[in-house]
Amino acid sequence: MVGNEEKKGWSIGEMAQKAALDILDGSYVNLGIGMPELVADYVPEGREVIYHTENGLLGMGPVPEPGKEDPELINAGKKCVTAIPGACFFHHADSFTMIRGNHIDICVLGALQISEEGDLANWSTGAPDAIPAVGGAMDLVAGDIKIYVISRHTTKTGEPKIVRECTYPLTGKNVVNTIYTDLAIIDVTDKGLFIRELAPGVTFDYVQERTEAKLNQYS
Amino acid sequence: MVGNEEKKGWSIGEMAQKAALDILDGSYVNLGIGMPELVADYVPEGREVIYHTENGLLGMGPVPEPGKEDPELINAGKKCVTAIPGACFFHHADSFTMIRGNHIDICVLGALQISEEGDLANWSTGAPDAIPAVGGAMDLVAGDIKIYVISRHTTKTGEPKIVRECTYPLTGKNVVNTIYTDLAIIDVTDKGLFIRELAPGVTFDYVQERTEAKLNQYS
Amino acid sequence: MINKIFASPAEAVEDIFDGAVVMISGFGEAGSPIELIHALIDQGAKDLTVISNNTGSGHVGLAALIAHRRVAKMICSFPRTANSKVFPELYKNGEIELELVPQGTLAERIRSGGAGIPAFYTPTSVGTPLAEGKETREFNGKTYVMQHALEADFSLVKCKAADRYGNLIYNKTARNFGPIMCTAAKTTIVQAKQIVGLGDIDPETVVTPGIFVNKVVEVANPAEESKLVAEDRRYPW
Amino acid sequence: MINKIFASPAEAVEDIFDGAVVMISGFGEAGSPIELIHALIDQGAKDLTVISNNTGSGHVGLAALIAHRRVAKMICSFPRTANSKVFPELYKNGEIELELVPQGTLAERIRSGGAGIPAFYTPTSVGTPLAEGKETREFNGKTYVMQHALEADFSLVKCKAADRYGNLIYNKTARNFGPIMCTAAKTTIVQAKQIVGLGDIDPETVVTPGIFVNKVVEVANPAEESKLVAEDRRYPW
Repeated sequence: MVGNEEKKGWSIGEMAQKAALDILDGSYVNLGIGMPELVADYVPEGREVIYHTENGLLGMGPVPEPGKEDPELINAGKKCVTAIPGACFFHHADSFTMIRGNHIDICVLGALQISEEGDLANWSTGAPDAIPAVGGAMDLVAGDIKIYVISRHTTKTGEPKIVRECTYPLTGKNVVNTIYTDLAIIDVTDKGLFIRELAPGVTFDYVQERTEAKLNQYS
Repeated sequence: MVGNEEKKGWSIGEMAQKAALDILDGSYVNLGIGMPELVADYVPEGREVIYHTENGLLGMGPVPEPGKEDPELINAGKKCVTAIPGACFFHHADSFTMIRGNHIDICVLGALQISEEGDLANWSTGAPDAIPAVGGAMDLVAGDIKIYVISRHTTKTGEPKIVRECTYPLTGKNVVNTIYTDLAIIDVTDKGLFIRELAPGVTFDYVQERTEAKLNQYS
Repeated sequence: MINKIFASPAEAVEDIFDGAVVMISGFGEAGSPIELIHALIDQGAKDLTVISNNTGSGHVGLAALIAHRRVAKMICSFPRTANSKVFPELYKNGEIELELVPQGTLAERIRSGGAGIPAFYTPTSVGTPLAEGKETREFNGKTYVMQHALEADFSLVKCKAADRYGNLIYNKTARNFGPIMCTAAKTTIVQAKQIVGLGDIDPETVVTPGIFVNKVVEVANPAEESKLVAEDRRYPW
Repeated sequence: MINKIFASPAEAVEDIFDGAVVMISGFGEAGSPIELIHALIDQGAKDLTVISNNTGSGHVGLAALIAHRRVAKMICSFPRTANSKVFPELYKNGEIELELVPQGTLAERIRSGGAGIPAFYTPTSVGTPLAEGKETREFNGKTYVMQHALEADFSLVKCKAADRYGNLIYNKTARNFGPIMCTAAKTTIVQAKQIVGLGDIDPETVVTPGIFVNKVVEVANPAEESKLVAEDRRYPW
């Protein structure tokens, strides 16, 4: 654990931009609620990406103009959205056919913890008085969809979120492909966690100090 | 077995009419290929019955006028049909949701053999050189849909079709509710086969002689 | 003659009995049949098991049904949302039971209930607390958990238009759980923004075939849950 | 840019490899993608396992593919229909394998393959020869048989209209197995009577969302199988 100090690394927008660069032209993408939603703003021009929202829309467009909101056209976070030309609506069983059947290419999620084996915990802190709520997270990670996690490298109190073993209840085992934090881009591989890119002014040791799991460098 | 003799009992049209009388207003009905298809012609006026064909149409109408056939609007027997106002089209998984999920009320089928416990054999004679072909018959009888069998009482060579145990491969066990033959209407009950109605000029003994299974009379 | 049209939500829900299992469509407020739920509150059935993705907002619709202590058990994927206050309080006090089901598993269990499939295997939740106590099995070297179908005595569903056969179309993402819930209940009760004539819905575009629907009632101007919540309305008013 | 449109059936099927599992839509001739099948005959892939409800008629389409000895195994529900001559002859000579599956089980196995469900239980075929050797299990006192998902390397599907995203609509009962086969293959290849612009298909009425489709080719005037059979045409001509 490392205490408060001068802010280093990427902004949230830059983190979203880094994740967006890994979304190739023609991808079908599901963005989780919160920070992952920002990724859509940074997909490079010229790439055509189709957004899926598990409540029954493929071809989700941006937020509507004020006054044009339709409470029956929403995303998984229950915010009003739009539909692009070429979009389609469908029911929940068909929507999760797209997810469980591995038709979606990429899902970007937030995280409470990620283990060095790619286990993800993002739905419950396991606190005894908390009301458990899982939504679609476990379905999204259950298939062979590429799972990108976008998250601050440590908690607000400076605890590492990238750990040897998750202590929070799991969303899925061995499911994360890549982690985009404010400090680094980290690939989850069979041989462990590998740093693919460091934020400007951030060293490998600086990231390792803030990471419980062992990090590796590509040689 | 009883040899050739003077023809007694109901015509095919009368058999279909008897079955049709047991189709109540508002029923959803699937009619098998062949003799069962005739039943639709005899549903009493004033009863609104919706016909399902498992290849994806609810609200099947009569045969089209000559010249108006559409090879993409067919029934399960691959004959051209029409669609009534209020009809709808759907794919095969949804169609068999209607069947397996017991949403259809009544299915009228032909038979090779029916046992006294209501077992049905109607898809294969088990001949070693025959090419087996089952279609949707096993699905139709698997649920709690009422199964009406319409069939001649005996084979062309006078063998009984209503038997103690089916010798042909089964379509389903304990599935038939009522049998409409040229000689009688027979209910399949927990306590055995009961004759509900005899064709004009036909006696109980006459039917029993042509039936391998034991028949009973309602008291 | 087939005529599934009922005159009012009250008449449509009158058969719902104490202890019934009731599916309620909707994802948040989109697709939630608020007038049918309010009629159910008026009707009085209690000890219900409710299957719905969420637990309602504020003190209207599903949240009001729960607030009136009519719901003994919720089966859902996400019981707490932004304006969800009633369920969390009862749950913390141990006054309502919760079965938490991943959203896609919830959808597939409902779809299976309607399709006559008693159980299936899914990769979802393997290795997590939600798979504890559940049977697992390997297929092709990967582990799956067995899940059972969900069926209901009644489904309450909202749609855009219906005809007297019960054919339905929906509006945008308000479709969500509606079509599968229609298939999985003994009695499916639908509120439609509009009742149309037979044949007015193109047979190619029917989303729910009428065979899955038992009762239809027109609610031309359904309340908007989020507006009622913003005004802190409480049902009954 | 996403553009799934291919110039010709030949280009659309060129990746199909020897030994591939290929689903082919259609119920009889309705929905059978005859131009794609003919392109596959020209292309030459062999040792195929074909999943389709029937085995074709006369000497065109699927029957021609079988006649050219490209199919090692058929998985279907009804291999003999009125004008089906090729398959029966090969089958009697032991020159083609057959896995016979009840029609509803065939549909559900395909749907499961597309939905990531490896296996499910069904009441269909219990107590019959088609359940022999299969695992059975009781749920609520009733016996069910376990069935495994079907997946394919390629699906060949016919539809009415498609856009460049691969969104599809179908024509009447030619829909049949098309939508579920689109979901169950690694590569789904579709022949559409018409290619339309993005947004020309109402998003409420799309039957197959584009995510399930990989390649689309326009065949504006597809051959009518029954006419070809009546004329005793043989492919290739």
